[in-house]
Amino acid sequence: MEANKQSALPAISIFWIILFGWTWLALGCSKPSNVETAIDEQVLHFGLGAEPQHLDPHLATSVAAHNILSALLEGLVSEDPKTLKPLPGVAQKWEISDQGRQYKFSLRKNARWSNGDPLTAHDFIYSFRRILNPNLGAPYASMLYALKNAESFHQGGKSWQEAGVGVVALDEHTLVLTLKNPIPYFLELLNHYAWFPVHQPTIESFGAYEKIGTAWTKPGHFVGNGPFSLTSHQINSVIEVTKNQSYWDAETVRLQGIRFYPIEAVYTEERAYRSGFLHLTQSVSADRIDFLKEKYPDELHFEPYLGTYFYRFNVRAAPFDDVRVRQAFSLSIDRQRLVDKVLRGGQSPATTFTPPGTGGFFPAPGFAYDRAKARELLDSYLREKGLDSLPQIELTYNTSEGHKKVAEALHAMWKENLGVEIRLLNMEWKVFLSTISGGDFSLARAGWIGDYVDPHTFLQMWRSGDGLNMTGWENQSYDQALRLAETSTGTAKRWESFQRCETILAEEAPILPLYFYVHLTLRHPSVRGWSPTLLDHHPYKYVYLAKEAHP
Amino acid sequence: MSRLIFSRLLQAIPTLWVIATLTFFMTRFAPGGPFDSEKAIPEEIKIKLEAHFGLDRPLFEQYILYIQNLLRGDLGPSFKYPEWEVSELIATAFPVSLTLGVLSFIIALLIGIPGGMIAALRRNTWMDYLPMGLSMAGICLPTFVLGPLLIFVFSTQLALFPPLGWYGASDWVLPSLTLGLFYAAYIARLTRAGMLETLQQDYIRTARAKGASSWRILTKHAARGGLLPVVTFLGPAFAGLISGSFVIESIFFIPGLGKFFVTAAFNRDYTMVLGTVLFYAILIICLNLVVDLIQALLDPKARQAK
Amino acid sequence: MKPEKSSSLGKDAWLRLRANRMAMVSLFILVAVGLLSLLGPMLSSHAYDEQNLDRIFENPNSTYLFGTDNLGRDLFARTTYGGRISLSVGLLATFVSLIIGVTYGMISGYAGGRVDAWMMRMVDVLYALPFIIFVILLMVMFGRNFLLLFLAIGAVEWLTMARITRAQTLNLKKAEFVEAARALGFSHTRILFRHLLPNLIGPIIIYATLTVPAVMLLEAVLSFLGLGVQAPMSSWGSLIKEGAEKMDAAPWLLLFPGSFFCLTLFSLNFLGDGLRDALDPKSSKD
Amino acid sequence: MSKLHIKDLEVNFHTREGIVRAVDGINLSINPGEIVGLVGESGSGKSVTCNSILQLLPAPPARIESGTIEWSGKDLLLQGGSEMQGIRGKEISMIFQDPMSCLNPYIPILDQVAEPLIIHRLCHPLKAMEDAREMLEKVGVLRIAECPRAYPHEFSGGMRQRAMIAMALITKPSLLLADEPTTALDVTVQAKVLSILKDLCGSLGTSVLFVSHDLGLVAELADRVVVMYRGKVVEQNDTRTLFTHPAHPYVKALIACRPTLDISQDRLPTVEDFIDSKEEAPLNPTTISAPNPLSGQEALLEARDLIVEFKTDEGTVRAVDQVSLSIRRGTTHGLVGESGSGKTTLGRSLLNLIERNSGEIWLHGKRLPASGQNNDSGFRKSMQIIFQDPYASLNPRLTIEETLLEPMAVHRLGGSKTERVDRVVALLKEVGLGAEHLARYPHEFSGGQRQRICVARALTTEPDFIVCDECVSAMDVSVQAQVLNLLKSLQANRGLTYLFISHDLGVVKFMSDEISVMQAGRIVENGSANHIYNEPQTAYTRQLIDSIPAANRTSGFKG
Repeated sequence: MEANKQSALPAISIFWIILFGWTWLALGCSKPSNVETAIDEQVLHFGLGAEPQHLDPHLATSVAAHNILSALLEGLVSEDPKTLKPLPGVAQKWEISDQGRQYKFSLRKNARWSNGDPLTAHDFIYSFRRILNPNLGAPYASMLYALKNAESFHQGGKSWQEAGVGVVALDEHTLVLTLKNPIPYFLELLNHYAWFPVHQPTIESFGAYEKIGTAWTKPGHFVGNGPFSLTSHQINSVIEVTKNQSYWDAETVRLQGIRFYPIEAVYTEERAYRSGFLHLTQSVSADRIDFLKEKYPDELHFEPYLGTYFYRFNVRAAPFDDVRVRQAFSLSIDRQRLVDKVLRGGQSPATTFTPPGTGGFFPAPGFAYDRAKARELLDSYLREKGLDSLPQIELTYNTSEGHKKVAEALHAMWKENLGVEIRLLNMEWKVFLSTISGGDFSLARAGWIGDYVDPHTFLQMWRSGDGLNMTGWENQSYDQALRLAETSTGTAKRWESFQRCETILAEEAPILPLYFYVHLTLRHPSVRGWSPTLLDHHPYKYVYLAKEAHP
Repeated sequence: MSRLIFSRLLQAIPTLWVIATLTFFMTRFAPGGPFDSEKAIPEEIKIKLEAHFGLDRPLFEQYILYIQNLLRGDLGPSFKYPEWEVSELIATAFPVSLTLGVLSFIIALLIGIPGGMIAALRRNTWMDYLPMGLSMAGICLPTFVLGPLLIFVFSTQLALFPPLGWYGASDWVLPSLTLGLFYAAYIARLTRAGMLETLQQDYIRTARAKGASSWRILTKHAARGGLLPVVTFLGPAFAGLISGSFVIESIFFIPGLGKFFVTAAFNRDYTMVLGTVLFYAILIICLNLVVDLIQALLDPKARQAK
Repeated sequence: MKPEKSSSLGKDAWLRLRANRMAMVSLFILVAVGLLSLLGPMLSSHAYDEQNLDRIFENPNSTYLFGTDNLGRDLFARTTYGGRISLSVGLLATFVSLIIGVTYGMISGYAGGRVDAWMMRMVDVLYALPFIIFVILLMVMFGRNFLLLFLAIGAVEWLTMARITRAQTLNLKKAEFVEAARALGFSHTRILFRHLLPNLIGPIIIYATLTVPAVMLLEAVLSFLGLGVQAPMSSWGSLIKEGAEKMDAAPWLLLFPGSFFCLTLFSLNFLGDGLRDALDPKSSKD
Repeated sequence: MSKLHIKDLEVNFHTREGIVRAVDGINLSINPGEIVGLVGESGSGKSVTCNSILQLLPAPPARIESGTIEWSGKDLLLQGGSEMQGIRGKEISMIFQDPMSCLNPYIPILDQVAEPLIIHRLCHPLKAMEDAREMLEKVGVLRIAECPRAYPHEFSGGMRQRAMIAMALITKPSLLLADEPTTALDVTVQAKVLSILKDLCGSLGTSVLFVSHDLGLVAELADRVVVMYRGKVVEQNDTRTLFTHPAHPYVKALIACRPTLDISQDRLPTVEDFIDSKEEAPLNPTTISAPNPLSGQEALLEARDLIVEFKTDEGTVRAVDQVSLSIRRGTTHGLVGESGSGKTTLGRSLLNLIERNSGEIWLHGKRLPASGQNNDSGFRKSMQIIFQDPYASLNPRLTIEETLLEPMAVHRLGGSKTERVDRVVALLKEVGLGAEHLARYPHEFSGGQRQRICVARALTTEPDFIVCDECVSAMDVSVQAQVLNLLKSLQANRGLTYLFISHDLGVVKFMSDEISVMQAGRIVENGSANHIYNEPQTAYTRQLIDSIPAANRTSGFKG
């Protein structure tokens, strides 16, 4: 074949010309990064982690939704940016009476919706009524059970008047909430989005009072009362909020806007941060800690986070129906080593279920590391049952790099310390959920993030038959101690009861606490007014951007 | 020609029906439901939710209802993002995937076809081995390796292109290159095989006997026959390209369709799964039709047969 | 040109294949990779799941030939063990797809007429389904057993095989030796399996060598989605996925499993090309 | 006008199995205006010679080792790519064998015919199209006037070959190389195409190198004939002399071993008769055959009102239309017709291999079941078929032993395995092969040997009736003679009954006692072999006979 060499050249050269042309074009258009322009614009670029499922505060369930809703709406109180202690929000001031059962809020007169409508006490009543409306099916309705008679209204059958829910408007600007029993952390509770108000006319015009999935939450429709208002929502791309000029405290707000990017892939988020696309990331992969620590020592932050990482035992089936086996598994874990060598993110080993210091509660350590005792317990179990070894145990966890890593580390620890080789079973999220709630597991990964800063948010889960218990573990004394804690008013008494709960948990070990969460994040030095908080709440109105200091 | 189009569209109806039915029941038999979540929703609320989406009715009734809505062109709201209609979500994401797909497609063609042609012309020389070796590398490298690799070189090291996002022309370069190179590799191999096959045909010898130059033989005589198998591949490939790629979208943070294909299945977002499946099926059917029309254009025999 | 010794077409093909240097190198590499995967986990002094939390992310060194990963596990042991998984997954799924595809395609092509039209229509319908959704749904249903899953993937992968087999069967059906077999009064089964099948082997083997890498790539993509093998087992796909994420900090995590993977895929493809040339009737003598 | 002179040309093929010498130092020249016939059997090197003139040999594997090809003062073998491009299609044109594959299916015929003018910039493209249209009309492709955008597949083989001729001659070349241009065509079409070629070249003064395996055909056309055998020129002379006084034994054999129409023979002479004996064999070693002693007996096979239809995209085609046929035991019934006449379909439907729409078939006085079912093997044993292509009709994956044993095993013939093997060996001996061939695979045999194996396979079930479907059409005349002789002797020894299907009237006449002529699915004429030839009743039969080159019709040369 005597083909000449020129034959294919035109095609190739055309291709390269286009490619180079494109390159130059792209270079010509290349802009300074987000972070570089942000200081002048005062726009925060925020790694959101995931696309929020709902932007309706009464239907939302996710951290991502919280991050956006706390910009768009404001409850009766607001949070101190450092301590998360309640500060005046829509309510200018409040009075507590009847031994902490009654709260009288005075709403500020200049509180307005983003469309200019005045915000009144009736708006709150409307909102509470909506979330408690059984026909809406709000997942967080039970948050409002703190209110008197809220539960019975939510169970259905009764009208609002009949039920007599403990919420009354004395006038346009005075709202009285009556509680079922005194709750010391009630004001903190009010910062949960379930308590946020919604704009009645908007809800009504979309027929959204008891309907899921209306368009009222879309930009152009959404009417809020927070420091920012929703200007754009491109699904899987960006949610943009800009400063709400009619917000009562607009003067304090220094940011002109926030752009939330729902970047799910953690490595993509990291690249986004490193290229100046984001100011802060939602998370950081544990495997990257050493690398990032070295490269960005001042930008990688380990912040305490009110949460516990643990495993559930299924106590309904052998071998975990026997407390000795549960204890053996628990005692053979070197939590310190897990934290130091595997997680490496400054987490602390969990020797209790409630993170120490939650609301000022410091439980005594219960879960320990003792190889010898673990062996002993297991041997005694095996002897009694006449077994040579345990049946195959499966550790179920949902698909995630982090969970896998911990599971693999524990797999090795049990093999080494206990001589038990378990099988790891990784499941896709929905399958995992239905498997766990169906009780079809022996050992399953779990985690719990506090909804408010009080031991109750942790310890209530282990009440017999609680929807979150799922271990099949039931203990009368535990339930008693918990009830006592719920009805007591004095701190000392409550702490005593909670300690009792913790002790029972450690003795019975229906669960296996591993470590307390740390919020790992990359944050640009130009982000100011941002403090680490236990719930990872960061009131945006205090945040601003400033040039990095040059020491 | 119009008869072909008409009969194909007629055939598409039962195809789509079978696909819709199959998918409907498959998703329903998968364990887990759209409203399972970690913060265990109270049972009564879950029932409310299910009633709201009609999931409390007998499965067959749900199916009939779904098909009825489908006939009206209503895909229903997404279960995962109930504030959005499935069709709305597809309509927002598709233009993105289309842009990415078309760009990748152009890259794939611009690299693949000349590469394959050169390799075929200079069979068993370095000009054959080099492009074919590269194309093998392109096939072997999963996009989730190639993508970060390109980012590492062109973004992290050389700072030429942004590492992610979908906001301007410069954002388009790396993802479409990542996706395009993978398909270019396939196209190059197909082109080479097709051209080799065609260059052995008797009519190529006839053309040479007429005194035609190599360039003329390649472009006028061999290209049509040699590219026919490529055209057949291009239909489904193009459908694959413009329906998005989860991997690419995840790495480059692109709001395309591919994400829905994967997350909808993960979330048990029944309506979304059905919506994406049907959308894809329609794409495939249309593109296969286009392929047939192009083939008819290229191949007079096929034109007559149809 | 009559050879002195009698030789079957298979032997002939083998001789031609031996003359193809690329294919032979590929075959050698495949055998080497296969052996290493089989024996590697035993050669290494560390088990694939043995952790040394004090020596994480170590560069390749004398203790750890390929370095260590995020839990201080030996990458050599994990790579070779992953080879076992990936290769067996590739072979198994390919095998399943071959069984289904070849049988389906042969019956469809041989039966012809309306049966053929309907069977192929079914294939068209399945083609129009987005593959990934179905793999995920299958995964979700069979998630607990990895091998079962790849049986399922094989059951999805067979479409192209069926088309190829059918086309070949249609061609062969008209061959005069098939007609001769019919004239001699042979049964359909005998014709299908003794006369048609052996003559279909060529294209089937070639396509199979292309299916194995396709399945292995799919395994890699599933690993990307987090649907790969159960930890602490490893597969090339999952190792590459983890390596790709850390390529700037620990390049060896990508380099070693990636090279094994690419080498295998390269070899399978070149072997496939070589087999195509070797089994191509056009390149036979006469 | 130039003269082509090939001197000491040597061409080798470098294959994996070794070097094969295809052309072994030949000398050949073509004078201006002369038509030279280049004749030889397959593998003789005639096509290689022809293709090497324009450097169209696939290289590798072909390599021209030595020699020169002189053309208007230049050595064509030394010309580079662009010089050759200037000569090809302009000074020297070429026509190839298969008009089906040699025209580009993707380009309209008219464009292809005009292309040489455009490539060589001989005139404006529009003018080129005009010239091409004229040329096509000149060669008889009249449809081009109605549909100028017609593609090759819309034309018949004959029309395509005419178009090829138009394409080759449109630039008025000095030399035309025609490589087996009519081999793939029916005789009647072949005759027309040849006459067009001859007339056109005559009027343009183009000299022609006409390559063919068919000596008779070349005699019709050529001024001078060159005969090649195993890469060498064995004889060249002017046509008349070569035919009347062939010098080389191979040439003598070639002339003798082709069955002709005017005489009847029992056995055909073969090349071996001439070359091995190294002595002057009689030119006509024939005996007028005695009337077949078995004739007049009862009919072995009878068909009544057979109708077979096929469904195609265009509608239903009736391939066999109301055919009735009766074949007497121990005789050969010839079936002759052009391609598409339905003769093959008829043969297969008689064997129940194709479903018939209506009609009845009786064998041994028993009616065959209606549909083409496979399992009613009762009649299968007694009816067999031998196909045209011995390459395709043996399963390449089975050894000869397996191929031959299988039918016996299926029909449970011959008791034990050893008994069967013995029978297989005996059969192989009967067809001229031996036990040493048992373990071999089909691809290790030559075409003639394979056809013998096919015959042996057909005999494994001890049939009475065998359909020979174009079973020698793909063979060189020398091999054809051997196979035909074998079939004849088997018939004599075993009392077989044949249905002998062929497009070649000469071969059919040699084999048959009775002949049916088929056209468009119908039998148009029926009668004894000599009768059909001597007194054809229909115009169609007469046309068939007249289309056969004169030299093939008779043993003597009358050209």
